[in-house]
Amino acid sequence: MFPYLLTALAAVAAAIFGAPLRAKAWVALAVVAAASAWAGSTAIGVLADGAPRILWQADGFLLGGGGGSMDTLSALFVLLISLGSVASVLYSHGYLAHSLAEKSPAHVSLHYTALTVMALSMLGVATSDGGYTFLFFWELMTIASFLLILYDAERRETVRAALAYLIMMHIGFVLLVAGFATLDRACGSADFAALAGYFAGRNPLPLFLVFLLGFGMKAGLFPMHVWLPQAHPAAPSHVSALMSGVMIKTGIYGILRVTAQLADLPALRTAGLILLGCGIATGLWGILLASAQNDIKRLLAYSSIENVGVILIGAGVGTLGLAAGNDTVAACGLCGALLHTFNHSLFKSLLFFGAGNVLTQTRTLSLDALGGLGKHMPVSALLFLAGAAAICALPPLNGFVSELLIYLGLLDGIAAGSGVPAAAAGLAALALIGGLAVLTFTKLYGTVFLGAPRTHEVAESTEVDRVRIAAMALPLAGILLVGLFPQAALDLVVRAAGALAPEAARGTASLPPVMTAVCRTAWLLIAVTGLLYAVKSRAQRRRIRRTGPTWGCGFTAPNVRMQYTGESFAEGLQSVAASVAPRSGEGRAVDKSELFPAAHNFDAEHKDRIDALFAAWWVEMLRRINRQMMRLRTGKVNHYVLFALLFLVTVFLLSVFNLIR
Amino acid sequence: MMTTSLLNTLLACGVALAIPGLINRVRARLAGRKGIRFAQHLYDVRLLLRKGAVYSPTVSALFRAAPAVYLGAAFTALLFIPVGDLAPLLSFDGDLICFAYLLALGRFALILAALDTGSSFEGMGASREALYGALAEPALLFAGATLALVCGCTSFADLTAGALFVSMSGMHTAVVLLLTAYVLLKLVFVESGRVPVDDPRTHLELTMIHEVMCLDYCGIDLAMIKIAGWFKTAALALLAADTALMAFDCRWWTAAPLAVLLTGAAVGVVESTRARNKLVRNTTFLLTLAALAALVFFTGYLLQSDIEIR
Amino acid sequence: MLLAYFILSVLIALATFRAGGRRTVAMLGTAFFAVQFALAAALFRCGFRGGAEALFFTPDALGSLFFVLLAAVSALVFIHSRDYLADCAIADYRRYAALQMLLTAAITGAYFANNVAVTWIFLEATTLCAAGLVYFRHTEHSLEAAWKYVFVCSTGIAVAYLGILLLGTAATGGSLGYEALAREVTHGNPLYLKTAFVLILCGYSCKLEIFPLHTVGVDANFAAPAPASALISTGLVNAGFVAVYRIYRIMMQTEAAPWVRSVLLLTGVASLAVGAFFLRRTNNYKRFLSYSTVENMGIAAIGLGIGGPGVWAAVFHTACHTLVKSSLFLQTAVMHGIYDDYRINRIGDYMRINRIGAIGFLLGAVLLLAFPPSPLFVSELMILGGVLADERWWLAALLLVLLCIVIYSFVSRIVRLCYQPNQDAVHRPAASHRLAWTALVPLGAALVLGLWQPEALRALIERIVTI
Amino acid sequence: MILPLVILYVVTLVYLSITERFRTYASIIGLQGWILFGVALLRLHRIDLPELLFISVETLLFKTLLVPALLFAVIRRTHIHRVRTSGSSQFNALLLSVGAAAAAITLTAAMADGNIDRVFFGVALYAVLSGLILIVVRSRIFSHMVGFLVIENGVFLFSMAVGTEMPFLINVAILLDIMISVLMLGIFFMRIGNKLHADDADSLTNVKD
Repeated sequence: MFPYLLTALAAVAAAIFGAPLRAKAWVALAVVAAASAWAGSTAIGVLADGAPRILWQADGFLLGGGGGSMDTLSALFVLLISLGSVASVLYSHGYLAHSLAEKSPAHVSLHYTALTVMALSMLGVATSDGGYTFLFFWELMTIASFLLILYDAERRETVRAALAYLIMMHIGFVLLVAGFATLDRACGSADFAALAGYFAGRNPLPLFLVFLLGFGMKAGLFPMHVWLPQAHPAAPSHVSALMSGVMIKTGIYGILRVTAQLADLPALRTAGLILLGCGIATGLWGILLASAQNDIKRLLAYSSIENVGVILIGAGVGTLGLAAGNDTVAACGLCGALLHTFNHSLFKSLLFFGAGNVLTQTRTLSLDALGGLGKHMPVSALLFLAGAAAICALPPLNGFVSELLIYLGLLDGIAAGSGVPAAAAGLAALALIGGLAVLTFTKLYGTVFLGAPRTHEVAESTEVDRVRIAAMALPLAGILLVGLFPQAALDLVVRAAGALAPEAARGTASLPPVMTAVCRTAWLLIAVTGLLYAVKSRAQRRRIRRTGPTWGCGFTAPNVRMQYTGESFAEGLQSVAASVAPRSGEGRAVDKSELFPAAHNFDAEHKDRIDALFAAWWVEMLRRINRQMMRLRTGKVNHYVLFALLFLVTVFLLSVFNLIR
Repeated sequence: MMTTSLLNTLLACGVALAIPGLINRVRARLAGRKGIRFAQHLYDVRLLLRKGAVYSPTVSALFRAAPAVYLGAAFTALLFIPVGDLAPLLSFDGDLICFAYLLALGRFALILAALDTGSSFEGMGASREALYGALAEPALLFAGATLALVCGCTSFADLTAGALFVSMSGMHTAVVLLLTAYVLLKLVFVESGRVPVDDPRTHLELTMIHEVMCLDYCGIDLAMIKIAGWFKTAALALLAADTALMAFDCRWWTAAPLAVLLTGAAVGVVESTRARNKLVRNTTFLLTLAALAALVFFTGYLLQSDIEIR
Repeated sequence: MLLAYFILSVLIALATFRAGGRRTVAMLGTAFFAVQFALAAALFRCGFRGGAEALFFTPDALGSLFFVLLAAVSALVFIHSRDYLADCAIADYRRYAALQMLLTAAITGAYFANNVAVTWIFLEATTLCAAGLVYFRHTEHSLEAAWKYVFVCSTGIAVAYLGILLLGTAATGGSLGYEALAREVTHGNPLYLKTAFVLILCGYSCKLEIFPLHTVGVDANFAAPAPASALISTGLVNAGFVAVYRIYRIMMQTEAAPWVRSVLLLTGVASLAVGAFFLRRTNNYKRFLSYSTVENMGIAAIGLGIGGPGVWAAVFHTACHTLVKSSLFLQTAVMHGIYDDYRINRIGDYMRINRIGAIGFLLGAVLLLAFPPSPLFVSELMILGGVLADERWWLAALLLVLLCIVIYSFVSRIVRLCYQPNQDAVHRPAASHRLAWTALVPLGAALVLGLWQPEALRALIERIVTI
Repeated sequence: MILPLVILYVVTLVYLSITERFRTYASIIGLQGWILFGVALLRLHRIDLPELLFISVETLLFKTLLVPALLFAVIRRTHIHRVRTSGSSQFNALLLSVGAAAAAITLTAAMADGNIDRVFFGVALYAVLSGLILIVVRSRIFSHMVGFLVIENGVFLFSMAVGTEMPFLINVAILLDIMISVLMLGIFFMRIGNKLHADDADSLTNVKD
């Protein structure tokens, strides 16, 4: 398998490096599309008949296994990865077109090679059985995504964000190595399948936690999410889409895989509670900070964190259902989590593409500098609106279907009287998250696309090219399909959930009618709304229609700068949630006592408290140690020899005191 | 089956149309006035429906589509609500969630429409609406969860289907259900923009919430928004009435009048006797409501565990 | 066979001192490397199983593996040097070439020596040859570096000699051959062995470029011409590794084994720490790469320290490190041709100025930091896995922090090199890609090894590792 | 007869740690050379004559004559006669030396093995340590050189303790070692003196980060 991989990588790199500047995207697209088509068709085959396929068999000399196979769970993720990668690469063509001239061709080639490698390695992650191969692809994915973030490496922030990302991923990687090494030591194999044996014989919690932390680092679990809001604004938009929409899902994949191996009921219960707790914390933290952000991509990044939280709530509910022996709850939770994973990859890709459109056409991502783009970029605006509505879980789009499943799991748990307090906590959190998501995304969409343009540049922006629209239409199709035909989507995730827990597959009997009803409701809603709109339009056609300025409530000289900004839109919430996202910024706001305020300049920013936790003390400590170490660099021969003497003395003393044996 | 559902829908619509009239009447009586005629709001709407439209050059197509979405969502939401023991037109496990998110869809559309005008006043209203809507969501779902807990089912239709709570009768359950009804009634105030959260009669835009969001609407659009508001109110009112009656005997001929009377009287009385909250206190009000809903839920949970032990 | 090799090599090298022109040097060089490759081919033909023992030399698996790498790297360095030193006087150039050949031969001697004392002698010889290369430029810096190198290496190696003598006394038979020692030392006095080991490790650390005497290696790499640095920090470092490894293998059969492993762990972690912290602060690409050598050898020492699979990993790590590091040093040579400077804060925008070089440097950095598809990924994974499987959590945490610092410093520097807008407004000459292949070949080889380790190689290392 | 010589050797080591004049250093290195010559004659009388001759001639030639002569030449040439006081005071140097002696004694005492003359090992270790200490605490290149020579002599002393058993390679190695020391003195004498015009190690600190 690895020799083939070697050949493939070499061929891809050669093709991309050899292609003319504008054609590199097409070469990458061809490769990714071919791989995705193959993987996707295999995945569909697996999902259709439910039988796992063995994809490759590598001789495992390190950390147990090296095999790769695809069961229904892998197949679902492969499907998701394929879709997301193809859309991203397709989108990148138009997105990067304007910046190609500024970059070195080698850099562009590197970018596309990394993009291809990223797509392939994610497929590898989703199909590896565990052990060495898994870690290999995992780390390959990390380094590829790191290179992808570095597209605008001239900017210092980009480099800083990319480095933070890399370091955090490395910590996560070491945790995974710890997990697999322990597993290998105990069971002689580091496959995921071997975990079942490990969990059966020992206290499963420590290893479970190690894996949870390791995978959680990638998934953006609270409080390890800090890399997301840094990396996404720094990365080009198609990369953000790929990372946020697809890559963090590999973390979810890992968590689900590990959780699925738990069999012991008390352990399952604890794991479920842990997942639920993590999900609640992650989701609430994510949405509270998302609502505070004033940069489109930072906001979307926090929203990804929130959605990871939602997914984990689902997984937690499902696990609790398994622990309680309630198959329906288990099915709802797990299917909901899986479907939400799939859905999130669709709408988050779409939204990041939309953010990319905004960036290339207006050169800014700051909410409070934009506005009124809906008229200049109508198609992008419409697509973005669909994504925003979907991510708010509004019917009749796909987000609603998956959240409904998770809610159903929670409500069924409550109705059945099992694990009520946990389910209630999940329910409350999910409800609050849902409500705040509406706030966040109305803020985002309203400030960016609606109203009047706040700056001159924005007013002159134009619609993007067709290829990019096509790339955005790809996830949109998914959004609509899942939203309007939820039965088919449910069918898909039920099979995938079957690989996680056979019990869950049994508990899905009550779901198809629900999905049919949801489908009916969705169409009814569309029909009613469409009818109302048609009737209204028809009626209005015969009436007088005039155009007049927006009603200024008596104020006669309004200007575009007076529009409600994103910051002011979310101010009400921030006054409640100031402890989570304290406001910092330059300048001073108008004080209440100033009756006739002079000119004020105020730039608000909301910091993540966890950022400080990660940045502050230990970085400072390392810096201090480093500074102390630097005293050793004197260049004096005395000190060179001093090291040797010190070494001898240390070893001598350690031995004398029996500290080393 | 179909006929009962249609009846149900008609009744619900009737409730929706009746409530504003009753509110007006109650308010007038409490103020010692005779009051406008009962169906005045319907005449007002008819007037609006006949009018033309003025649109700001700032707005986009979204602004024009929003009222239809708002009304469509509210209407679809109403279709889930059973009136007493009648079966609603739409029903499935977890339709409570669908109901909540349909309301959210309407809110989403209206907020965006408000932001589309580029007016800072409307933005202000939209901001408040978004925040209060978000904070009201946990309360609504806690109320739903309480119902699910007490009745052991997750759809509105099953809740009121009577046969389900043979084992559930008793004082404890009645208390929990009544408290839930109280929570739902309070939610009516929030969702329909009534005192103490919002004052529909105020003339100062700075203190408005719901009304300021539709400042730029007129004619058919405004009519649709108003009707949608009625539907929302009616849906929640019916839910409250059903819940209250569930403790006793839930029939359509009791539920529909109760919904009208309860809401009409409560809103009317409160609007006549209380002043609007200071805006900053609204947040507290909503959080308290959510806490109350949670409290009711956990009371129900404890009582239920108690029952099971016995 | 080996004797013939040494005689031929040294003769050719001596002849190079007297070569008349560049063409003659090139011919002599061709002859020299023909001899090298002939030996490599001969070793390969007998499957690295070790042919006849010749006096003090045995071509065993360990020596053969590193010899093949050395021959390849040295040949690439030779080719690269010809262009790199194109504009220096013939007298200087031929001295350089001759010293490089002598160094290669001396390192080979250290690889194949089957006697502790012979290894020691050849290591001492490498000091002299390397010092000559370091002093090549005749500047104050190079003089200083050469002086420090000779002085500290000699001191270190004298200390190591005391250890060797002690090892000799611990063994009863009176022979200093490795095999004899391994036989006799098994029941030797552990205290003798421990003292001997720590003295030898301390002394050889100047060659192996690990703590405590890593400093001079760094200085030497800094002052030597970049291609020579490529040889010093790979072939010569490997010589140190081979020397320590042979002692290590003897020690593993004695009572002192756990203690020896602990000392190696200590050394490894200290080296890693030194490498990591100095990487963070240094402002010169060559010193930077040298500290990375310190760090990587620290990892290898940790591998030896944890034992078990770690030993395999250590050998593999060292071998693959040779490929990657030599490539990177050769690339700094190219870089020097463009910028005429090694200072990190002065040079940038490499991606635009020299595309192939920048991609090569990035790729090299990725490989050196043990990200897949790097062979070092395999070895570091094994070592990390070994540490973690042994449940040495503190060690693992320490490794994690240090490796993170390494990654951070390394990547931030490389990114600066490739992308930071150029500091000086000087228009840079277009880079010549003629020699790019010398740097890319070892990189490619490393890439191949990372994705696919041939069964034969695995078996070979397995044979090296099994006692 | 050997024991007094060894004791004298130890005394020279102690004296080295406290002295500050370069001339004394050179004299002591010379004296150590003579002591080693004596030890070689006494210790190695059992081995066959040519090798004995080789070793004694080597010792006589290099250790007693050439090296001290070179040291004196360096002193004459550079006109630097004292260590810099900036290093460490005499007392501290003595303290360190005593510490090294204690460590050497501890280690030697712990080696319960009659395989070789333990005294030789202890003294050699002490010599190596004092050489290292000398290098560490004194900052002038001359003192570094002397430190290296002290280490060298210590190793030589120990090699004679085991030399009866494995002569040939030891001889080669010792020869190489001595050559190195001479070579280094040569570099020191010819190059560094010329280029840097001072033997101050502080001026040799340009090569650093």
